[in-house]
Amino acid sequence: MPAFTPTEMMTIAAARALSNDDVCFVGIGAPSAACNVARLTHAPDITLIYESGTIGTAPDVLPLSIGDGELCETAVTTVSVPEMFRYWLQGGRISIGFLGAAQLDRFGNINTTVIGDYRKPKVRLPGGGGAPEIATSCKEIFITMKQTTRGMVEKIDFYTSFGHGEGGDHRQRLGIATKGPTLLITDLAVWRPDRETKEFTVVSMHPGVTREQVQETCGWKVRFADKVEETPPPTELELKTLRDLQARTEKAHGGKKGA
Amino acid sequence: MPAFTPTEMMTIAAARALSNDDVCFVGIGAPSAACNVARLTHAPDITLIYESGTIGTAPDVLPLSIGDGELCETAVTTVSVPEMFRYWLQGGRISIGFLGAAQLDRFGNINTTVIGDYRKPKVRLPGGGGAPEIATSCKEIFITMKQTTRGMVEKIDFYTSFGHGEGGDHRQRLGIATKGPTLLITDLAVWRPDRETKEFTVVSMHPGVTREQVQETCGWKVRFADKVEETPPPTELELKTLRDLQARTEKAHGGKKGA
Amino acid sequence: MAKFQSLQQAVAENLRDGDTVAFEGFTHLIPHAAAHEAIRQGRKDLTLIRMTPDIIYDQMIGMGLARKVIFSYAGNPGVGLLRRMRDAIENGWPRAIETVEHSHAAMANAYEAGAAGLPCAVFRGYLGAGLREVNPAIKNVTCPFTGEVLAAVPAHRPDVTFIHAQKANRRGDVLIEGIVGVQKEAVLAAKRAVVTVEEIVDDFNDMHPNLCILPHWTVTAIAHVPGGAHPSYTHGYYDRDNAAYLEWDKISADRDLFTQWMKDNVLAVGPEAFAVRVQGL
Amino acid sequence: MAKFQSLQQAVAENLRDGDTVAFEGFTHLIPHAAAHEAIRQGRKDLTLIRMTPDIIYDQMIGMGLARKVIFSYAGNPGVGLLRRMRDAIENGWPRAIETVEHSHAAMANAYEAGAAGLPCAVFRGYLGAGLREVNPAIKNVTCPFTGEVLAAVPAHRPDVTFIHAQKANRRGDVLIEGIVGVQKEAVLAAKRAVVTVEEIVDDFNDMHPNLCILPHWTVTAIAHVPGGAHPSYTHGYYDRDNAAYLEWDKISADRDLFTQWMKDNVLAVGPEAFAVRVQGL
Repeated sequence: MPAFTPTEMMTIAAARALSNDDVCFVGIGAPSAACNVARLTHAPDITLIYESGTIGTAPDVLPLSIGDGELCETAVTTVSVPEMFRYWLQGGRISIGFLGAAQLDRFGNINTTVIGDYRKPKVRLPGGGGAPEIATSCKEIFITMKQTTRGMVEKIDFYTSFGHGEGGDHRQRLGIATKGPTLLITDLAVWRPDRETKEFTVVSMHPGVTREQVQETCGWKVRFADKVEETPPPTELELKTLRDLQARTEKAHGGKKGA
Repeated sequence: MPAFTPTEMMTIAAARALSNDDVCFVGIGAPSAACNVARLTHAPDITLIYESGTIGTAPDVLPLSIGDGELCETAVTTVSVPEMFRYWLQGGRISIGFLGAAQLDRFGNINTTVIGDYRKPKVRLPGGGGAPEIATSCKEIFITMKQTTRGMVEKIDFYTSFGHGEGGDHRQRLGIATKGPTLLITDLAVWRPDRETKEFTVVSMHPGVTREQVQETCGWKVRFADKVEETPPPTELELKTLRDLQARTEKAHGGKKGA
Repeated sequence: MAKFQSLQQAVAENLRDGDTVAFEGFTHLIPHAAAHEAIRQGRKDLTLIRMTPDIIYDQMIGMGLARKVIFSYAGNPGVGLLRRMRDAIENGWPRAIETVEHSHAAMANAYEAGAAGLPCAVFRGYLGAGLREVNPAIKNVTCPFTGEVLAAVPAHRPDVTFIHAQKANRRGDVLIEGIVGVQKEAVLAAKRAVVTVEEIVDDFNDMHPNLCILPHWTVTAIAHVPGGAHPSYTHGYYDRDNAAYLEWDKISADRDLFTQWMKDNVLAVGPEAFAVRVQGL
Repeated sequence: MAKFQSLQQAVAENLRDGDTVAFEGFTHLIPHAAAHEAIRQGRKDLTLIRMTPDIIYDQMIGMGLARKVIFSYAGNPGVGLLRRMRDAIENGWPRAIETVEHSHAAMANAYEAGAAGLPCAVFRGYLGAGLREVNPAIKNVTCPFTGEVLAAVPAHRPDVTFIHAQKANRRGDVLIEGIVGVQKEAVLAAKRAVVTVEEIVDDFNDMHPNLCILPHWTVTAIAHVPGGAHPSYTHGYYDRDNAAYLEWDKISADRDLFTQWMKDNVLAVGPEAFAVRVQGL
């Protein structure tokens, strides 16, 4: 098996979770890489949507922002942002919303707003953007992030977007009809919510990863499934596709510079 | 002065009421003829909007329907019908809404819905279409129709669109901020609402028309202004413009026929 | 995912007795061929939604397919009244129909709300209008910031929407150009959507990025029916057959004449008849 | 009716101290030149509206123009945080600012409602979201048909909106192409609208009928500023200057470095500088 980094494994494991029929609302960063690797490998017909209004886009390089020109140039159509949020997201047309997180708790609630108190923040983060409604309008939510005790915490400082709240049937109690977070992919493991409690549970660990590593890099007491699988390592094709994509991206964005 | 028909006088008098800066929401029939005569004579830059979504249209012939192809081909832009009603009409961008009427009362209330009882109509008319909101969203409303006792009635059978209601400040009492009907042009006269009562009052009669003729063809007791002017007759240019437009229209619509 | 089918198959699989259905088109791109196929298949008890029910709904009502009509302007555009619809409303022939009447603004907003996944549309409308008293589906909501009382109507959510469009590509994406009307909203608001097109092309490459395109995964079925909008028109393909609209005024004026005309021009023919009808337009 | 003016005149006549103003652009077509002109003219106590306040709002806040910011995502796109905005929020430098935070959906709907002349936007949003507790401008309305509780936010009604677009024609109609964002809504929602354009052409004849065009009577002023979106991009004219976004992360990290950079690159130059900046992009 070829050598690979934990981040590569994370991106490729996330890509594998996507299928040809998915209509995917893509966040920037790791989600974008995973969605495009899926498109360039096993899911050529997957529909990728970025909140800038580009529907069915197929960029040759990873966008630096959700509104890069190439997203529009390769899209089936580009609509206004109000239409994107009204007809396409709120309209229930998105099967999977793919989010990253600054802070995450065991129930898939995400904070990208503030560290510390909202009124007197220790760190003011960018904020939610589209996440509050992505988290409730998409049929299901995938989350991907690198494990750190600062990122995966017992209690998040702010509910930027709602996952399973306090767990169990909290979503239904709030009248939310969609599934919410159904998958968490980190650089160490694949997690799925427990059917009852909705707490994220490790169902697969990446090759060579130990339970201790998973626990050391997570701020809450980790629950492991009765049977924890080993994530199949990246194939040559998956790895080459991801690395070529990143090389093209490097080249494209490193490139031109204004006078 | 050239010979002209009462209908020609009506259309031309209506055209004169429009200015270069107007943004006009155009109904089919007499309003459409008047608006295009204005555009082809003294108001070349007038913006004509048809509810089919065509903005700033300049048809060479009068459309048979509000959605004729030429309206789109000559428009500055063509938008969706929801956008037309949300951004352009409800958004308060229209200066003048130009309506015709099957039944009209002295306060500019219009019925194009039913003759007789709504549940058991003697005659089921086409209905309001855009009129209910045109009547309240446009800054002001012009009405044009031929005088008949069947058309201009003491009491209309149905309030398809609201004019001045029972008169006076009825619009303000309903929270309607726009002016409502400010002008009525018939084949015999020009009418304006009384400042206080808002009852339509004859301010000008077309050449050769008598007060008796105006009263005989109107279902309510006609009020005349203290000083009633004579409408200036059509000029050669106005008449030629209208007749050429109608000739072109005849030719175009009479023309092709499917197999 | 869009299926390419014959119009017969597409109607048979997607339109059921008792359905709430929209055949939309705003003067332009009216799906006449699809409506005629529905008539041939003899669907019953339909609730018909349309801003401007014109000839096609006059025909469907006259042939007894409709139980209820939700509309905002029932006229033969540029000509006059809809005589079959009037006969049903005034005399119950061939059957009585229920009508739910709105303004254009309400209908357009109701489609928009349906496309947006909302339960109702909120707009400034019906101020002083008589429809408020006769249509119980018109209610109010109050703005929580200004206290202004706004109109609310239920969102349109057709079981199936039929439209006619210029082009589909091989993947099933659909392009609508010119007067686009409410068709995009009517499709996105519906559970199922059937599109007849003038032409099927390989791809939509090199098209302007901001055109009105329905991605293939928003469309249920596509049928290739050249001329399928006749006597309405298709921008870029053929003009409106104004003479046919004028003729309809006479045909629809008499029950027997109407019945015979429908036999000869709808029941006895198929979708392929439309390509011939637009020759010379 | 659109007036053709220099950017100096357009800003001087249309932006006043204390105004509520939107400089919109969704990654694409961000009106940098107009924002720099506002900074040069030293406007004060502005309420800044924007879905994605990025470098331009970081610069305006850092230069002390802003009293309040209404936003939904405050980041340097693809790079990280907005350090000047953070410094104002966390340390009140150069002055404290008030923030009103929404989601993208709320902001987009608020512009749409403003364009539609409504007092508020109604949508399905903020379910379980923390912003509900910290933003009193988020309220509810109940659907009168289903009883569903929906979110409501006040419509955006800027005193003036600034956007950058590809083209204007001699009459003053404006064309926006590519990622059109919320610019049309931001213009139609505003009392006044100022547009900088790459190019002025004779007319828009032979353009597709369904493009995003603002008629001249919806625009207050047009200024010809080639490169006016730099370091953002203009579809069809020049690419995004990604290096400049990365550099900004360093420049904005230090108050003195920031102040010097603004002196050299904004205060000391004029709109004509932008044409040079996009050479080679």
